[in-house]
Amino acid sequence: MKNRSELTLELTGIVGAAIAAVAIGFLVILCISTEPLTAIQSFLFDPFANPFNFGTVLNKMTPLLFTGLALAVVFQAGVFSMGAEGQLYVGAFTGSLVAVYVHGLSAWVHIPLILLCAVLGGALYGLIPGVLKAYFRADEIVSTLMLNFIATLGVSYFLNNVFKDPTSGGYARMNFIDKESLLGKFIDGFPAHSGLFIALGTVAIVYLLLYKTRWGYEIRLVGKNALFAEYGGIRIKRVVVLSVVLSGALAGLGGIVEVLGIHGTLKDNFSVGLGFDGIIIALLARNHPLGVVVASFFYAYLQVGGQLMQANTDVPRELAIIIQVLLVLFVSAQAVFAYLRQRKTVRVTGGVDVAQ
Amino acid sequence: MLSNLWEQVINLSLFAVLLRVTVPILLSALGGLISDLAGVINIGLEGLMLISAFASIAVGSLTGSWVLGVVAGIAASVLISLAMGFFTLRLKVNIIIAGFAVNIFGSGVTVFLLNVLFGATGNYNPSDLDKIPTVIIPGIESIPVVGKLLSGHNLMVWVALLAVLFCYYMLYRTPYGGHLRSIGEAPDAARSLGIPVERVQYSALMWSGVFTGLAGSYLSMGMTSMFVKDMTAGTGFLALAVVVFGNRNPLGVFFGALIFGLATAVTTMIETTAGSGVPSQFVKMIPYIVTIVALVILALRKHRKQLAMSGAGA
Amino acid sequence: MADLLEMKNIHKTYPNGTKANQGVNLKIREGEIHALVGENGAGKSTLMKILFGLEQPTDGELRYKGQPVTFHNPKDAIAHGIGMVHQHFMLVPSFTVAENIVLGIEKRRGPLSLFTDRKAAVKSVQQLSESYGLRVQAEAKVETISVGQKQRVEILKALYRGARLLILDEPTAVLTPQETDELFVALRQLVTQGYTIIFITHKLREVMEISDRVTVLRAGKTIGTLATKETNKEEISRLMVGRDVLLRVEKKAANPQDVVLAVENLSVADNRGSIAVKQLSFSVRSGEIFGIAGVEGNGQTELVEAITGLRARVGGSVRFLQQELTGLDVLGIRNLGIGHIPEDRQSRGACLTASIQENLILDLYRQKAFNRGGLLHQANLKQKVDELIAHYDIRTKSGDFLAGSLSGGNLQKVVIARELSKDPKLLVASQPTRGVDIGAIEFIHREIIRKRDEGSAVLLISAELSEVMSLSDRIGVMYNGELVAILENNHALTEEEIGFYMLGVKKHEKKAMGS
Amino acid sequence: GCASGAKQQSSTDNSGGASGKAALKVAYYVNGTLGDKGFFDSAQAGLEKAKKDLGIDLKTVEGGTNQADWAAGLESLVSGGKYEVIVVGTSQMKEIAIDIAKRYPNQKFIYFDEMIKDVPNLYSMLYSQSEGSFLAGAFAALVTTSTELPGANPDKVIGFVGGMDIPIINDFKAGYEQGAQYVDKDVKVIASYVGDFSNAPKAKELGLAQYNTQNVDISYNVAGGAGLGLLEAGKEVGKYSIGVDGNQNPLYPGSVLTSMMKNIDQSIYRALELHIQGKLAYGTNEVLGIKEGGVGLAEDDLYKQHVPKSIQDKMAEISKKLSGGEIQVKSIMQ
Ligand SMILES: Nc1ncnc2c1ncn2[C@@H]1O[C@H](COP(=O)(O)OP(=O)(O)OP(=O)(O)O)[C@@H](O)[C@H]1O
Ligand SMILES: Nc1ncnc2c1ncn2[C@@H]1O[C@H](COP(=O)(O)OP(=O)(O)OP(=O)(O)O)[C@@H](O)[C@H]1O
Ligand SMILES: [Mg+2]
Ligand SMILES: [Mg+2]
Repeated sequence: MKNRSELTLELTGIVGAAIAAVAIGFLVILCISTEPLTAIQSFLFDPFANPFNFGTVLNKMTPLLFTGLALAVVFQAGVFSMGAEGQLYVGAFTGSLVAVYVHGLSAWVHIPLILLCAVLGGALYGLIPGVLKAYFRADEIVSTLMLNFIATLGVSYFLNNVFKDPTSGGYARMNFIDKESLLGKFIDGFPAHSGLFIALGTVAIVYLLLYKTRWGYEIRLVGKNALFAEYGGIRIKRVVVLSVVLSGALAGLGGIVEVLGIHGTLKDNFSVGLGFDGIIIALLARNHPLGVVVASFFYAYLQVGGQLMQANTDVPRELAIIIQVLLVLFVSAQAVFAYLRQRKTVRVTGGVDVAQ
Repeated sequence: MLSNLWEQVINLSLFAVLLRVTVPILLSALGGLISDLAGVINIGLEGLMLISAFASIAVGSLTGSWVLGVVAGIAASVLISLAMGFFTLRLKVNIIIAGFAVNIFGSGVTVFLLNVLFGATGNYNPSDLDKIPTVIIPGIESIPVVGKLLSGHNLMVWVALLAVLFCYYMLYRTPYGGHLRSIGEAPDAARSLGIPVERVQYSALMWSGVFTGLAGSYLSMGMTSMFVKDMTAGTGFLALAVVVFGNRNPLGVFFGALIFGLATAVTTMIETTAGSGVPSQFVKMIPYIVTIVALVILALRKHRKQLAMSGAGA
Repeated sequence: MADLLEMKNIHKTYPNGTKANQGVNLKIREGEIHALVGENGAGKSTLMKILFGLEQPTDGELRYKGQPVTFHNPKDAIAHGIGMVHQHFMLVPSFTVAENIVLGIEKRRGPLSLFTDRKAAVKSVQQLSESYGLRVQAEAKVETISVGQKQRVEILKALYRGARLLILDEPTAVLTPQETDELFVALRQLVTQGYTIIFITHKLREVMEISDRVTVLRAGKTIGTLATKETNKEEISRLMVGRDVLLRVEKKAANPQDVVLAVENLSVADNRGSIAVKQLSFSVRSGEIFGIAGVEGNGQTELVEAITGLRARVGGSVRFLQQELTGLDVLGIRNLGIGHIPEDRQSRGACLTASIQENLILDLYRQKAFNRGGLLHQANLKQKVDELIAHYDIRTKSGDFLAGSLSGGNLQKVVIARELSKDPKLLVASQPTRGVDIGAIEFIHREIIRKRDEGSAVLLISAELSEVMSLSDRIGVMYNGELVAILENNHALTEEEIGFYMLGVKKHEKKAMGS
Repeated sequence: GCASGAKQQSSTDNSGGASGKAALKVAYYVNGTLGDKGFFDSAQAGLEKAKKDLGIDLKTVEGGTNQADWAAGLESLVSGGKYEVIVVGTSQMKEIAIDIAKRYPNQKFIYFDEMIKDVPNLYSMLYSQSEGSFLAGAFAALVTTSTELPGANPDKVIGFVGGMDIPIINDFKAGYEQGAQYVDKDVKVIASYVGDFSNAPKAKELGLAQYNTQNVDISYNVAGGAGLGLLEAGKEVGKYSIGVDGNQNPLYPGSVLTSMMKNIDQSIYRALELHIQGKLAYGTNEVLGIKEGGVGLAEDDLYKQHVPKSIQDKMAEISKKLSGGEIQVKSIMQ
């Protein structure tokens, strides 16, 4: 029975932390706003208040699902890549080229082709740090950070100088993609675009891949204990490369889905940190694909809540962002996931003695 | 273009540029290094630097004293790193999440306070700021080469160079440094010897705050005399790369920062040379490509050394 | 004699619900060597961690020198003169021996005493090492020294901190008999100087040899404390396991057939680049156990890694059933039917953070029956894993549990199960029973002999001379990277004779060898 | 309470109420963040002025730099139906705004910094930054050859520091180059880019390199907040610079000789005024060049004090020719 009370204590701790987070956030709002109640309500409930806002949450969640997955996969392989941002750009770029310049295909052929090219682009860009790490022992943190800069600059160059729509005005973008080849809204009047389904499908695939296939088994073993994996005959270098390539593919897919679902064309600098948000998502999710769904939704919800609070009240943007950050911190404190896992093992073992 | 560059090497102006652009990376990389060695990787360098840049100039301009400004910058940065410690060491938030949180927080809070304190949006450049002084060494100043090499640099340049030595001695010659490194390498061993692991990690984060704080002060009160929102523009991430790149020791970090600084300085030269014809985006890639190439060369050399030693090469 | 320490009715429940101690009682007298024994997972380490302040008891009382005490952390325990040598080394690999020993209580020098006095550290470590007969190289980096030395460093660490009560958690598990003997000499010397020692071991011979009294734990409870003189191995093992344990291995005569493994002129380098295996030649036939004896660090590790493909070789050939293994990677070699029980189960042999199932399927997942086009066949795998768990008597509630939650002996059984169930034509078994309790040792030995009798060739490497002698049909002795002798294991062979070879005192002529 | 005066925008107080009528509710959607020292801030300044003088009820929403948020952000302002007029700008919002304006025909939009035709509920204004930059280029060319200015050298080299190598910035550059060439065919322009709009230290390094090693004596800042670094560099080495967007002359008097102003604030104020009077011609667009007062050099007291009379006269002349259409500036954007 001791366990029961320990767990209750733990649970109280988590609930306490959440309440503390909300309380601190609200205290700040109280200090700064003349309409604190509206602000709080706006932040917490407005994201669900109408289909428009909720759809916006889903749209924000979609790219986070991809980048979160991308990083979950490499992290599971024990590779600390920070390169999703660059891979996302490259994938968006290669996909957009096909989207903009290949015509005359039916959407059923065109869209998969676009997605495929984005996947290839991201994957190839992931190949670089993968090979550098596996075969040249070059640290992936450094190489991926550098490759991010190189990717955004490179894509920006081509966009501004080679593939620019002449009518794009002050900021370069490609020609608009034909309507049929975009990922449209799936319900009229509901802003969420069908990229969400691609994302959720990808979550399922990545989940199966990681936990139900031999490659996933190899990736996870390499991440957990490379010495053991090596001893078991797993070709570590290949697995490392594979994981980064896979991660790049996922990030690239995220990039093109964002282009097809939101922007309608490739725009210069369209992603500001989606790849880095993905790191937070993956870590929040403990690198588990299903956790990525929860974490992305939570993150998107916070962002939309913050924006709505800013739009509906006098709380300034920066403050909304600070409150979001606090919430993320408090929620990831106390290890909710560890708690849940622990509760599960205790339930299974019944917390009994070690007599064997 | 090449001759132009050569001219600048000869007349040592490239050297001055090199020092200037190296300092913020070097200082923040040292900050990153110490926490990294203690097993608490600090992704929040960027945010810490930004907060310090802001606090420095805010206090510096309000009090009219660069010393107080720098102290305030360090204090603010230390405070935030301790908060980071609280979240990661006490509340067990993932250290990387905490680091990103500090970056986001730093970007937001500086803009917010800028507005509250100065009613300014986005930037602040007080006209009569007491900048961190430049060190003119009397006597030496007029000697041809030596004068230019040694005199006329910002005080923070010297601080940064001393910081390398300081870190080296602190990490490798004091008991504290030993404790810190043992925690990063074998935390259980350290704990079993009664070394207060968490407390040392707190202190490591604090050092992180001190050095990143110096870097921030230098950005707003030495290199420039202004605060511009997000003015760090990725320096913290470059510093992070330099930590790894520099083989996780102070001297390595020093050379890593120098290589990066040199690439940046040369890039600046190319970017300001007429008719180079190379698209600006590609010029901007130079430091990043140089870093990757250097990284690979270093890794290969290390590897080859191992192979040569094991006789399994050839 | 007065009780120096009393642990009364100690309970410890880990956060995951494991009740590791359930009312343990332990009394230690001043100046004695007190052995603590029990099966893997009986709660010995847990009890000692509580004593050292690393874990907090859920319930119970600690009395030290008659006073009730609570240790919140190791610092408190150290302050009371308690020192602990942990089951797994607690050393900083990149630090020198001296740095490791003085870590935390360094002598200082220089202005304001800011700096570490490294010379003083080296000197005092050398002095300490001499006065207790614990030889170490003060200025060598720990990552480069032998396990025996590491063990001594650990003890010196405790002594340097003024420990009067020393807890040694399985200090001999990784030591050679010689090293163990040296350790015992040192321990006896300590006792004459008034030190008290708690000694955890799975080796009953050691209990009988060194201890004054012995306390037996089982499943988290104290079974009893006995005076060593008044008991014997059989009684202790019965108390530990709850049944009679066969302390000697029973095996039939070997029936060797074809040569399975032929090693010729093999040379291998170690991590630092020096040649660790020099022109080694031997062969192993099916149906025989070829044991390699030798003080650890004489090239055994490198030899095994070279055979199993984990390490590149510098020269020579390794043939398996006539097939040259050069050019094959680890996978290729495993697929030929070579099983490998690695010496280091914590990092090589198992993945503690993966489930037991994931540890067991390391070869299976590639096979047709268990994976269809890359998709793992969960049902088949689970069935197979359950079979293995049952057959090899791995004590766990489910294959889904983390391997890290198993006790050492059970973890070793996971490794054994995986490697033996693939029916290897050649089994390379390195230190197969290290740190494992007597019940599990009995089991593992039986399984290895059974494999031999089923026609496998077995290459056994063990630092435990008695293990080599009781299992092997032929014995090779390694010294300094060379095979200095290959001996028939018959009744005439004595431990002493092998010992001479192991220490390099005696050496066969090269041409006299071969098989 | 602990409430401080952090609010630059408030939806509740409308102190300077113009008439008895309920205040005009205006929302300004920033597709980025304020503090750019560029068009966003400038528009905000005009709106603040309108709040004070016209008594409008203003709500400013910063959408942030993530372009994916912008469509939803703008639409959520529109769909709430709370605001009579929505102010939004930049060419990046063009398609989004057109789409939303068409779907919400009753919502009025005032759009700045882009030309949008044929949307009946939307009025747009484009500022000819190339024309303004032409003036800046001509000015720089006059300065670099000037014998009256102590910091000027005989070399005919002028500088340009842009935020990023993107069309809108290069439109400034194109005008600048044309202006310089107009004055003197031999003037060379050194163009450098910071890479973003916030890295002031980098902009300063670029500036120092231009001044110190390229013999640049005057450089044009088109790098938003980062550009302040350039201005400081000019001040530090005793050379000259040209500010941008707003009047930056007072930042370093005597070193920032003039500024190319995009009068977004005034034009937005004007548009709101017209709206209140019911006279704003929705469905139309205007290009605001020098003639219309949309762009121009900052000719304040500092300008008069520090710029040699000869140059001032020359500039007035050029300005007149531009207004009169005698000089045509080519923009790279249309
Ligand atoms: N940190 C821990 N968290 C949870 N359970 C633990 C922990 N440490 C040990 N246990 C469990 O407690 C029980 C007792 O472990 P302990 O280490 O005390 O055994 P032991 O007697 O030292 O065994 P061995 O001979 O294998 O070293 C085991 O079932 C073990 O799995
Ligand atoms: N956090 C944990 N949760 C569950 N079990 C644990 C944990 N930490 C350690 N254990 C288990 O407790 C047991 C005792 O741990 P310890 O490290 O002392 O011994 P070991 O080396 O595994 O066993 P042995 O000495 O018999 O070889 C081991 O089985 C270990 O796997
Ligand atoms: Mg134990
Ligand atoms: Mg000139």
